[in-house]
Amino acid sequence: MLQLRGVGKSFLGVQVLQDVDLELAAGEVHAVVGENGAGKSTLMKIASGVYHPDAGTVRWLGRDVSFRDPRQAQAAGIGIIHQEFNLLADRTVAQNVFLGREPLRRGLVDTAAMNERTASLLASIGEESLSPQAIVGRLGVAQQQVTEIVKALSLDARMLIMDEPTAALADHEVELLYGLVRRLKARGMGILYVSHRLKEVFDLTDRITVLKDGRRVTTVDTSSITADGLVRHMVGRELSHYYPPKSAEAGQERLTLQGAGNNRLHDISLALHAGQVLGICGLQGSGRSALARAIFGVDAFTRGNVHLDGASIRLSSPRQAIRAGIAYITEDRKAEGLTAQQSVLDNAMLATRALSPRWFATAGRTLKARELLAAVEVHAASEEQEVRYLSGGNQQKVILARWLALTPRVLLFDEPTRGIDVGAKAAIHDLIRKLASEGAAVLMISSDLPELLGMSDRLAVMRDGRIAGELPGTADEETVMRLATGASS
Amino acid sequence: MKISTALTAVVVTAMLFAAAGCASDVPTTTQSGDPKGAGTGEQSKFFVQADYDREIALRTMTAQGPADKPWEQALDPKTVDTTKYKKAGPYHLCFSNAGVGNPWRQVGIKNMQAEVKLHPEIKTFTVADAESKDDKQISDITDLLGKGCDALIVSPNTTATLTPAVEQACAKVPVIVFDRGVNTKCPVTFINPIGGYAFGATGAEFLNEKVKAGGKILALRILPGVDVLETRWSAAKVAFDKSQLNVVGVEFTDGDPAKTKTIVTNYIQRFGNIDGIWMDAGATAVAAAEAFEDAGKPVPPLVGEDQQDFLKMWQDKKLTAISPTYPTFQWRTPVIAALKILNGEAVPSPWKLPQPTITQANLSQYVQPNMPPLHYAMCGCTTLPGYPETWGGK
Amino acid sequence: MSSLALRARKVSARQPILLILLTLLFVLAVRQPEFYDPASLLAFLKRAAPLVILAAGQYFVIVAGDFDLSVGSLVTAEVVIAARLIDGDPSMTWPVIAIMIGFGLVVGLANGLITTLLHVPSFITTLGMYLILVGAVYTWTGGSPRGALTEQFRMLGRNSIGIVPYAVLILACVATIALLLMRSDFGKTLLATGDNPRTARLSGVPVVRARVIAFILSAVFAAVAAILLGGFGGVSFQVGAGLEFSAITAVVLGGVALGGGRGTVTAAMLGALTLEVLFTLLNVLGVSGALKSAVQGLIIIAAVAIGARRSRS
Amino acid sequence: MKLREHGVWGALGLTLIVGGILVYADGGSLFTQSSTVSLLQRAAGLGIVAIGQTLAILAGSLDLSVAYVISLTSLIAAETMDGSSGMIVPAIIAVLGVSAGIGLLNGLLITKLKINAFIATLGVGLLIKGYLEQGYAGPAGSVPTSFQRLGYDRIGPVPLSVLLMLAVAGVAWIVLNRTRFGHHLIAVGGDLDVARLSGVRTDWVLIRTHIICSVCAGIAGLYLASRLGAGAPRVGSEGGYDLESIAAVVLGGTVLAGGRGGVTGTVGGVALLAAIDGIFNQLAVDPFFKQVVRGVVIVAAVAIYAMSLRRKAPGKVATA
Repeated sequence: MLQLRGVGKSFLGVQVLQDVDLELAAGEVHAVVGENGAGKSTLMKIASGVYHPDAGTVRWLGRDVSFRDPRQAQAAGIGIIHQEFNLLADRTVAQNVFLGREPLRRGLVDTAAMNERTASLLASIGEESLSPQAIVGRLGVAQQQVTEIVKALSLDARMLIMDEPTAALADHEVELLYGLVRRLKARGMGILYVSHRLKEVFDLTDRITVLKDGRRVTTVDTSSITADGLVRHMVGRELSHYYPPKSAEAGQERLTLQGAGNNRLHDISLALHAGQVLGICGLQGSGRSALARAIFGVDAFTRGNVHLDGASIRLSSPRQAIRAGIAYITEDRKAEGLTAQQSVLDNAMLATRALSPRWFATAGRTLKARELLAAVEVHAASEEQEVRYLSGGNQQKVILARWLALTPRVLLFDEPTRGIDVGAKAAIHDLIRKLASEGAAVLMISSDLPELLGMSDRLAVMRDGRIAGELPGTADEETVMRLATGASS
Repeated sequence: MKISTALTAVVVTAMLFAAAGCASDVPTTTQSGDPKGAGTGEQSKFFVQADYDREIALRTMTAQGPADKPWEQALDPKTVDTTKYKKAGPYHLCFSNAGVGNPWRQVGIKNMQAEVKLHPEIKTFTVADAESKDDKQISDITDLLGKGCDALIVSPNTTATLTPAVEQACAKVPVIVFDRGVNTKCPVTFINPIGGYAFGATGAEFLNEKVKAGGKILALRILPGVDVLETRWSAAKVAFDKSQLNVVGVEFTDGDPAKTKTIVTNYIQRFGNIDGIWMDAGATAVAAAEAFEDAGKPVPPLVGEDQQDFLKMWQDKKLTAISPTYPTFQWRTPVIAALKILNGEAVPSPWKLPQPTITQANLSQYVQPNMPPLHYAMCGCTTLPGYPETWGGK
Repeated sequence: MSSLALRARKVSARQPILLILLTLLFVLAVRQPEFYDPASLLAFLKRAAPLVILAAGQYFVIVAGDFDLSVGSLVTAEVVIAARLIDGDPSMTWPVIAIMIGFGLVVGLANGLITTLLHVPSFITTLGMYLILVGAVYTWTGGSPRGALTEQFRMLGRNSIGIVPYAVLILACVATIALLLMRSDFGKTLLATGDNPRTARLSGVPVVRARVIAFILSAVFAAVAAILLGGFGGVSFQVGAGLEFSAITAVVLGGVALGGGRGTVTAAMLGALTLEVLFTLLNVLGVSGALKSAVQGLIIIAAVAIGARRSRS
Repeated sequence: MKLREHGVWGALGLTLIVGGILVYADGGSLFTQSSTVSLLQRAAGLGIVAIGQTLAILAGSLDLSVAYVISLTSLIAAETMDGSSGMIVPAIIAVLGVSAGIGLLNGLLITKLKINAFIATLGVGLLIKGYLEQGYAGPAGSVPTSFQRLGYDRIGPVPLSVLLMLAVAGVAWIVLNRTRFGHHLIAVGGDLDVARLSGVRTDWVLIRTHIICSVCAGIAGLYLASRLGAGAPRVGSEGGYDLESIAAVVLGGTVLAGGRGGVTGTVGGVALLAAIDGIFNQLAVDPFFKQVVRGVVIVAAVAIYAMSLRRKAPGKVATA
């Protein structure tokens, strides 16, 4: 039903997709796999009308199409389930499903018809147990996902794009999703299934397209390939990037966790050593960020022990963690890393000021902040410029400068180079290594596996809120992927 | 950026034009040749010549009744027969009050409550407070009518808007209205002092006498639209228009001392000096006088009222002043009238109470340092039970 | 000259309120040169001082992302309390002033704690506080102010040292404190809190404490304004009426964004000054008092519309 | 969220029981016909305004201009009628037209000029206030007796005005629950982006909401004109209809941030405020003390709602 031929797309001169072909048949579940940055999401956005391809054609139901926007694609029958749901928490399932297109009867919304049609859509995918009148905010994530899917179905979607649909689901919910996908398939729906989890890919899909560096590596029948074979297709990219040399030896234990846990993490035992970078890998939803947040006291550990430089500590707020010498560079810069309307200098000095507030600005501290900004090589028109006008890489450097001012003993990096251009990436890598070599213990989380391998002295792999295993920094991608996806078990 | 600059430019230009445009207008307002009526504006639409004439006449009449009890006196009384309301006690008296939102009404309600205590035959006295809301007072009256009141006293919040509710009440019980009136003849009697015209005229005439011809007068009013206050101003306007005085401004103060002071200061600044202050209520008299003190100028002749703070200042600083009053003792009269009506005795209708004026001559007998600053001297309350503590004195 | 013009343009680009204020002052200079006599200028500042102080207080709350609707009634309550407690006794003047500041502190603390810990929107918290204060103070005094303020107390709002009114000196002190606070680390963390509370918390800012302090500052500044207003005009129940909206208007006029994180305390105070100059000008131009609110409405809509366009472009 | 939907009615019941006992102990009766009627009549005016305000708040907005719209429309009504029954219909049309125009202005300022609703409606309110103070010294116009019946007639113990309020509430309920516009309104208040992505024309929804809110204030103006027999330039602001209507809405469980709540709660909130009023009236409690109680009730109610909301922590849509 959907045919992409020779699709290419570039942003600001960077070729993100090149000459990609993809076919989806009715009743087919087609996996799209590849590492971060392989071009999966761009491809999905082209299919769903968010982007126009620079080259190539999109054929839908036998006709060349060029969608103006996602709504047009929707109207044509292409539904997409984003990772972030577009739902109103306080409204019912039916109200959400029909938002913007409520059925009318004599000029009034026909609630009965709306509920009935929602119910029959739910029934058609075997989800009779979900009431159309349930309030979405009180549903579990899986049921919210069902609501999104029904919303797409109500638009008469004939194909569905599912972007990491299991990322937020608990194990038992994943089983439910399996059933649902199979029923959709049985109805003749075509599904593009984007996932990191190889188990799902093998369980659910008919064909697999592997992307790497913006190109299609291969498209294979799922039955004709093994997990090992697939991983080999996905990885093996040349290290196009130079990483700083790793640390020769581990220093003393800085931060140790023993059997630590909370509602999302279970029995975490880890040690961070001075002078070393510990890479944390795992799929989205595996508990990577939750680990960093727990250490930093945001959603604190409720079980187990934490020792810092040998002393037992209990951190229940970020402020306490910062006082203890821990710094946390968050994953979502905009929402949690920046005060966007404040100046570069103010952002760089925020933690210093928060921790030891002074009445009068001392020249020394300002000078230090300036030096740090210079040291991390922030490029801004002036230190008074509002930080929101800086590029992603420079923003990240400003945040780094903020923490460096406190000379932290432990640094937690959560996706430090996401959305940052290549040049700035290298600079940040160098900085991380330099900090480690100066005696800090670094924990680094990244979805970019080559980056993590290039940077880490040791690796801990997480799955389902637990440590699935520890590996040396010299581990190869296949080993890591197997551990993270559970393909080896 | 461009749009904002343009918008700012538009606003700024508009302001400049406003300034330039007005530059040619101002002389016509401040220096127009005809001194009469120039500064006082149009006559209030509340002004009724016949009422004005009557009040001016009443000022010189002698009241009938006990001289030491002005709240029982009446001017030029025409009585009405009330035998049809005669009823045996004990009585349930009801009162729909407009509100207690200012010191005058505070003193008043205490007077009334104390008066009730003097009469054991009043078994129940129910008060509904409308919090200065017309709408609530209308409901309050409906509510009170359901409580088996033997007579209803109403102090209306505004004249026009309370009329329908009062008419409704007249059909059921004898109604006594006081202070502000209503536009209906149905109440048994309407009690108030001579009125706003007399108040306003007394002050204006005093200024005419004390200020030299051509002197600059500033008139301060609380707020527009309240009949009691409108009549005061309209009578003063009549007096000023006949005089050689130059009314340079009429301003509303909202009864706010700080605002009053600002206004007076502005006028002193604008006109060099002001030779007399007229005001329609005394709440802001002290503030107006202070504005002159703060500007380092002598306080000119001014009109106040019977609040203690002003009387004290008058005495201490030896001001040239006069205090027409709108006596709070009128709050005693409705209770007395209600009992008379229920007793079948004839009552004056309308019941015009005297309206004494405090002058230099009788000032000393009204200054009571033990009372709160905003206590009204003309309360007729000094012999009532609970005085002075109930009124906040010591 | 051209560099001066450039500088002026830069300043006005950053603080358009200054441009509006200068324009108004220019018009005033044309229409009433006497305004610039030192004495009358100081008298003007004396009258403007309370609103400027209130605007500075309100600024702390707004920049942290909240509202304080209770300041008007707090001013009334403070003045009435002062009169009743002092009751004409000169020896009580200074203790009562201390009590007023303390009372402001308590009210601000209550506003802050209810808003932050009980998660009540500040609009509702301070609206409730507004009703409570007005009602309580009327109940306490039996509906009419009692007692009297002393000359010593009133001096602060009325009199001068030489030609400089005390009120102007107090304004200078308060403005200095406000400026220092906003230049201090506390001020910067307050801005960060209003801008993005999550970032602020993750960077170690004690967010709850910062917001509570903002409410306390607003209330204590209101207490200071009450001292000046009580001194200037004496006791009355009208003294604080409507001041909360005037203060918010002034702050917004100064280009401070509702929602927090944007704008300076200087601009907020200039906003208050502009409002007062505007009223003076309207008076000079002979515009009737009734139209003042209409002009106020127009100005505030225009100022915010311009601000909204700027931040989008 | 049972508490949020029904809490206010429970509180109302409790207030009436406790109040009834107190009044009875005081030797009176809370539920006599006359006091019930006057209680209901008082509630009607505020109720109509608060219903309009509910829509504005549900849509994530707010209207501070309603008090002045009420004053203005009471004058328009009374002056257009000028005592003649024949002019009732033109007067009603004029009132609805003018109030709709003001609502349109509010809506345009908020959506097109991107002015914060608080500032936009405060500014528009001040404009109207200036016009009123400039143009009117006191009550003006007069309403024919036939129109006064709206303010005074009743069917049994139920005043016509309460029926009018219930009718407005009913219409608002239907609009919210049974029209596309209503669904879109709640979506806009709940999450502007979700609404937009689902194809809702958010600006237009907000504009229409403000028109309805203003028209409700206009209807309240008509009612007050009939009650007062004239138009009054300060009836809205003296009655405190702006802040009080917002208080009634939040008391009824509608969240100030929008997207959650409804008109039934608001009717309950208005009834609760009226009940407190009525009880204190019967007990002849100092009106000032009543203010204190009101302030405490409003803050406490919102605090309790907020607490129950956090304890149950519903209303989160997951993100991966």
